[in-house]
Amino acid sequence: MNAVLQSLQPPARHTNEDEEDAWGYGNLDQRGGVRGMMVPRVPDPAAFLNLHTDSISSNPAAKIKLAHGTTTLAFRFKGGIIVAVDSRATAGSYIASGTVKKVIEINPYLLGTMAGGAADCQYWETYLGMQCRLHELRNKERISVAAASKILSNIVYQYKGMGLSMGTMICGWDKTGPALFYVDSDGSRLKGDLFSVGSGSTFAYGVLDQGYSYDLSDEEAQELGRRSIIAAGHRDAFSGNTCNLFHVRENGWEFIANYDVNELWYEYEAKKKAGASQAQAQKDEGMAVE
Amino acid sequence: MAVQFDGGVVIGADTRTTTGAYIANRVTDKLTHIHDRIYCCRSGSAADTQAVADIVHQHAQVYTAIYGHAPPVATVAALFEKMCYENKDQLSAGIIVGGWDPEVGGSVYNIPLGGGIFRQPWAIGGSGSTYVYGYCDATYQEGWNEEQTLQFVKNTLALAMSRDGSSGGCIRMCVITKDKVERHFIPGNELPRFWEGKEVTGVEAVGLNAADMVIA
Amino acid sequence: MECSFGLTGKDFVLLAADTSAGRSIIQMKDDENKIKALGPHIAMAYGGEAGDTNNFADFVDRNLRLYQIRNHTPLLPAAASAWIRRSLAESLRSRHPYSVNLMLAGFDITDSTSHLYWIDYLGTKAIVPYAAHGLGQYLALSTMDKWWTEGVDKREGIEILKKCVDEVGKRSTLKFKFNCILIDASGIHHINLDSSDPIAEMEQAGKAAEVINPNPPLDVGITA
Amino acid sequence: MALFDQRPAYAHEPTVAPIEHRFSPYSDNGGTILAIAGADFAVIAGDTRQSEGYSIQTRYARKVWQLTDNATLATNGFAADGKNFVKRVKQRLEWYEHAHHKPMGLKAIARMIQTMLYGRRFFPYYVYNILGGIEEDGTGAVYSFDPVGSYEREACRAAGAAQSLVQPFLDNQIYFKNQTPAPGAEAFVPGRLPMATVLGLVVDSFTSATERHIEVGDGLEMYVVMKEGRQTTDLTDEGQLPAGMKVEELGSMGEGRGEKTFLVSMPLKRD
Amino acid sequence: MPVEGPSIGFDFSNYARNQFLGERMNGLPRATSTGTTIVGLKFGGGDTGEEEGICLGADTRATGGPIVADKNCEKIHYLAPHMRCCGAGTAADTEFVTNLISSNLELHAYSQGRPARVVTAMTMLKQYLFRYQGQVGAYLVLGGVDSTGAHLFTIHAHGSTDKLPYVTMGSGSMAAMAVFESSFKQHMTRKDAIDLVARAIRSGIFNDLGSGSNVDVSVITKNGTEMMRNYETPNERGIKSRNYKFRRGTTAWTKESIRSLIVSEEVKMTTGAGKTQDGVLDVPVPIGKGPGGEEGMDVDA
Amino acid sequence: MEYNGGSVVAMIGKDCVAIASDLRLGQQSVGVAMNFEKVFPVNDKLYYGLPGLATDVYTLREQLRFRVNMYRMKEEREITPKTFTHLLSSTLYEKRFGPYFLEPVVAGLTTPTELEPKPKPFISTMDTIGCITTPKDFAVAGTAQDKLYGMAEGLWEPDLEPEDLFETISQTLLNAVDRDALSGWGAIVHVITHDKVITRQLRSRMD
Repeated sequence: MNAVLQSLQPPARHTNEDEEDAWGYGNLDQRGGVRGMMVPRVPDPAAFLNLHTDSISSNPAAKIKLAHGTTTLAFRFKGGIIVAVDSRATAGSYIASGTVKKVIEINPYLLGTMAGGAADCQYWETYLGMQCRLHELRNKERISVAAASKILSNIVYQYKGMGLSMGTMICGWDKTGPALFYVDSDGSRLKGDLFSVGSGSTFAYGVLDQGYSYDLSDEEAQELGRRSIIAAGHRDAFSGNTCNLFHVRENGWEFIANYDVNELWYEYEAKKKAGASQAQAQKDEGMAVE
Repeated sequence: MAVQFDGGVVIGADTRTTTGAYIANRVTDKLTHIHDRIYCCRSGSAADTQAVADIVHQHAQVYTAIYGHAPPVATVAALFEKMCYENKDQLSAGIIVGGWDPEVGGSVYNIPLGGGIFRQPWAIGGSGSTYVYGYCDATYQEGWNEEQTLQFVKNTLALAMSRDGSSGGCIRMCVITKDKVERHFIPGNELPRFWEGKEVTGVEAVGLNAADMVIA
Repeated sequence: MECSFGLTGKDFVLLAADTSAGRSIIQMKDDENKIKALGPHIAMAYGGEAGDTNNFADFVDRNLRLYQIRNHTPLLPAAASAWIRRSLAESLRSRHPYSVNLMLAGFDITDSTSHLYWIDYLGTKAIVPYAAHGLGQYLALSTMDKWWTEGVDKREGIEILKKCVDEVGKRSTLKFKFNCILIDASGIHHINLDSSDPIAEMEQAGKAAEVINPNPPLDVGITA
Repeated sequence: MALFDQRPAYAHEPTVAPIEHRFSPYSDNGGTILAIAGADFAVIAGDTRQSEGYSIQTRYARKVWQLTDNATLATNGFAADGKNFVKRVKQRLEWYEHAHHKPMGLKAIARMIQTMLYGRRFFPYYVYNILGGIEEDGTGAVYSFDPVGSYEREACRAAGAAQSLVQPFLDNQIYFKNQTPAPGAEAFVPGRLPMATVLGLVVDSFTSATERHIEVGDGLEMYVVMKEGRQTTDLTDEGQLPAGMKVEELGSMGEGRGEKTFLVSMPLKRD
Repeated sequence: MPVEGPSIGFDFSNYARNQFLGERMNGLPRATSTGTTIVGLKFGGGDTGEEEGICLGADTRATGGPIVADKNCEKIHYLAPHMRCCGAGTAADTEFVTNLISSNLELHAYSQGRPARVVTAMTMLKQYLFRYQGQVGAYLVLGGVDSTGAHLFTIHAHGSTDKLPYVTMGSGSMAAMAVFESSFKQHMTRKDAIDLVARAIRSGIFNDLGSGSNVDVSVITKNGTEMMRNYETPNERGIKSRNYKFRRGTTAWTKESIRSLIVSEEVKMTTGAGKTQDGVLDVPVPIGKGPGGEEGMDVDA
Repeated sequence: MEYNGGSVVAMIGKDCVAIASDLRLGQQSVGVAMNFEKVFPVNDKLYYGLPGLATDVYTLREQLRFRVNMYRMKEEREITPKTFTHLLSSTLYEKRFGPYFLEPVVAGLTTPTELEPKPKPFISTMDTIGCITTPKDFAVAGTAQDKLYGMAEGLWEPDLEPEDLFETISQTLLNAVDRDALSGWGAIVHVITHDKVITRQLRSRMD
């Protein structure tokens, strides 16, 4: 009897699961906001996520392995901003990809870099691009880098403790000139001149710090960014493959090139060797004159 | 389980050995020979109980060689207890010793997990035993003969096997008296059956008649 | 967190180690020497578990001295490295293993080559032209990768070392001071990294900059 | 009598963490998938074994699904999540076609899969997806996804249990990694291999994986998506396919531009 | 406790260290295990006139996790001329345990002046395994024929044993037992026994992922032991569809050193010891920067 | 195993064998040295590789050197590949309950005897506690093990001449370690034939 009665009831409202992709494009609702994402019905969703994925800690036993490991860097100098990244993604010790695009082109004036969870960065920075466009439509002017980075920071801060993992640099040129912000999933947002993020960042700093000055020429700055990524790609097991180099100028960003980390490494080694033998020859010559 | 009666003991056990859910052996002989008129029933870790039984078996033979006669059941039981108690942290063994000796006649000793020794007119052990304590308490009576004791053991084991997943298979029993050691084997399809509900059996009542239930 | 560096050049080896000593969050001392001379041309920089470090260093020191007494010749760097590695690997299997990371630097006067060995508490040994332990490994290995070349001379070597020290100072929340030595054919010398020209200063100081040989050759020659 | 239960911890027994009974909605069903993009075609392949632990649940479980005329999706990981996910993707594609009166393009499907996967960021589908097909410009394309939606376009990709066995082989044979061309010869250019070569490589990848990975085997299904205008005979003619293949042309899914999808299947070892 | 600990044997010196390393790294390395199907049955005897004997069978796959470590390993181990033992569990343990017991059985045979009995082997194995409390991960099927007839045992790693007319063990034991339970008959002929064993192993090979490749069978009767290695090979790899030979010169290399070896020597009789002889060439053996690295080769040059 | 990284592969060819290793020594993610060889000679025609924990590489190598020299002195002949494999296996099993973190690979040619004048190629590998496997095609071990299995299973074919074997083993190793974060940083290959040992350092990825 109950079964009969039930069948006469109007259909129940969509449950959470059914709703998840019942709306329009993406996961945006009709007001354009971000709709709630599906969360498992467990007392502690973050612990659940941590148990099954390696998104927060590197939990080697986790079944679901997400892409990890990175070296990204960006610095401000008189000619704008240099953005350089590697292209390796690892799951455990397995190199899942050597062709990851870790610079996300938010719009022609804004770049975001990718470290931490690849999906988190890709998804939210794409979303940020939509927000920036909406800002332009509403205000008839481009969004400032500060405001854009703040939007991103606010979004991920809402999810703090849920297991997002993101370390990104938002780089762009606005009315104030070149601007560079570091935003991460803890909710940090730092304005600065020089950042490096990811597992190989310490190695990148080792070259970057010793060669950095605000007054570098464009060529010098690009070379510094490139050399730092090569250094990190060389030493850090979880960085490498190729280096993508971008230069942000007043009229927007420019993609300089994609370099094979390995080829460049051999090139630098050859140069070093040539330089050393030349120096040696000079020294020997000097001595001979004495 | 083991039950003493006038003139001897009846020991019995199911025949199932499991590793997890898998039945490693469905016709195990858990009634282990220790000496001519002394047997034990093993429960717990198969490896541990086999090893302990082997060692006690050796001691019993040495005893016979030295003293020129078979060891009393009490002595063998004490040996078991010593082994189980002194190595309680490393062993998982519950043992029931049953046998006949000229001094006492039939006797049953229970050595539970971790040691201790208890002489009892009847003893049950192993994972299935908890299901049938009530049955034993309600049914057992002193003064049974061999036939009645045998029936009691058979019924008890069948009841335990039907309730406990870790017990099952067939029933092995052994009657030990002054004159004989007589083995009985009940295949799985000839076990005594009790109430199972007509939904299961398709008939109102099966197998067991009331007379079997009341032994006396 | 500790930090040490080692670097070889054409005719010398450099070792530098930080000088902090502390317990939990407190720095108890900022001038602790963590480099030990083990012979006329051999020295090691060490770090790790408090207590284990000095103990192990003494253990090595005494044994190398014993070798020298017995054999009238100091252990050469390659042999010393093998012995030290083995001691660590064996201790690792004992109840109380030494938890010491070290870098062994030496100048082999028999064939005029400089040697640097990177050894960790497990007994892992790497034969390397330059190396670092602790923070330096993460921050300054790339610095050395970039500026070090085959056959650098003493001045260039020190310049690279200064870059490394600078980098650690820049990126670490801790403040480090460094102790530095240079080993060449003439022995072990102190280096003042704060000086504008440490090599000139060293040469000027002459004997004064020399690290006193802990195991001087004993006069046990044949008495006439 | 229970054997081996509640054994006392022995002195030398390695310390085992206590087993915690937590909500675990995931299981790993083994298997491997791979996809390779050609100049004007794409091959999406998967084995058909579904297993859990040491047992085979079925010797025939599909891992590759035709979505539209120009898109085919391979899923791997937890089979239940995979099935459910494919169902939802197909549903969204149908809605799209109703709304826009044309099938969704490959690029758009890829982005949609990202948003759908990311919608479950905090309760992920345990599914590795590879999407293959023909792009709107007529080129063959492969998109690979991680379980929470990060994706990129590639020329080839393997995923699943034997991913680490197959992927380096593809790097070597598809991207010509670590191969120096003969002196004077042209440099290797990836993405120009003929279809017969690609299918041969797919077959050898799977037979190799079957040899060395216990969760791979039973059967191989290769979906070949070809650009409109390419002849059926390109695939079915003598010498185009390794021996022992069964070819079946799949019907059109809707109002496409005339891309064709073929199912090429063969048995794999069953041990 | 009368069971004594080992006085000689294993060296535990790395144990504490490895526990520590295991915590710091991603767990301890996995030993090769034989996720295996091994079976045995007793045939003949009774009134059939067929000779009584034991038939053992095993698959040939060894695994390390989900990877096949060996496609054709041998799991039927030799114990004595009239005894064989199939091993499942940790591969190294089954190998070394059976080797050790095999030696002890031979010594036992010498000291007793007669071939050792199967129960003796069983007792040796169970006592050894019990001593290590399951830490030595050998799960065995022991079969043999001695003066008292044909015997078949299973021995678990913890030291428990069972004596049965037909047995299976390993990860494929369920699949194989299903075959035995449905088709085993007492007093089978030798041929039927081999067929049934092979069928049981095949059932393990095809239905259990831990088992695979080929079928090994061994038959023991009092007239001798026959080992049928790769009795069936139902899983041969087919021919690859492409050829993967590379053009010579495909791989770029930076340094090369060639060490020539002395292939043949000519011995010349000389008259005076130590005298330089004409026609004898001193060919220097290359040493130094060879493969041995800076510490030189292990060869006494 | 994953602490220092590193991989070894060996292959059988026509009357020859090859053994190759990467050269990386790492401390987890950080590369420390790019000259860390893991393949060592026992004698002219017998080599073995020890991928795994670097401290154990040294320790076991020292121990084996001692044992092989003892064998040589006692027996007054060179150890054969098979005997060496068993020596290695029992050395590992001695530490059954505290194993060395190594998975050795052995490759060699048997010294020709009068009974068997043709040198026969031999390879073997074992797990950390000495379970021997003697394949007829190839043997792999180390952090890139599964990648090497995939490569070798795809590329290897029987009866390769020394130069072809060099290409096959090199391509196997290079492409496998390129997908492994913890192996790489240079590679070295030894091809052992009856009259020479060719050793080549490969130009491999350095990231």
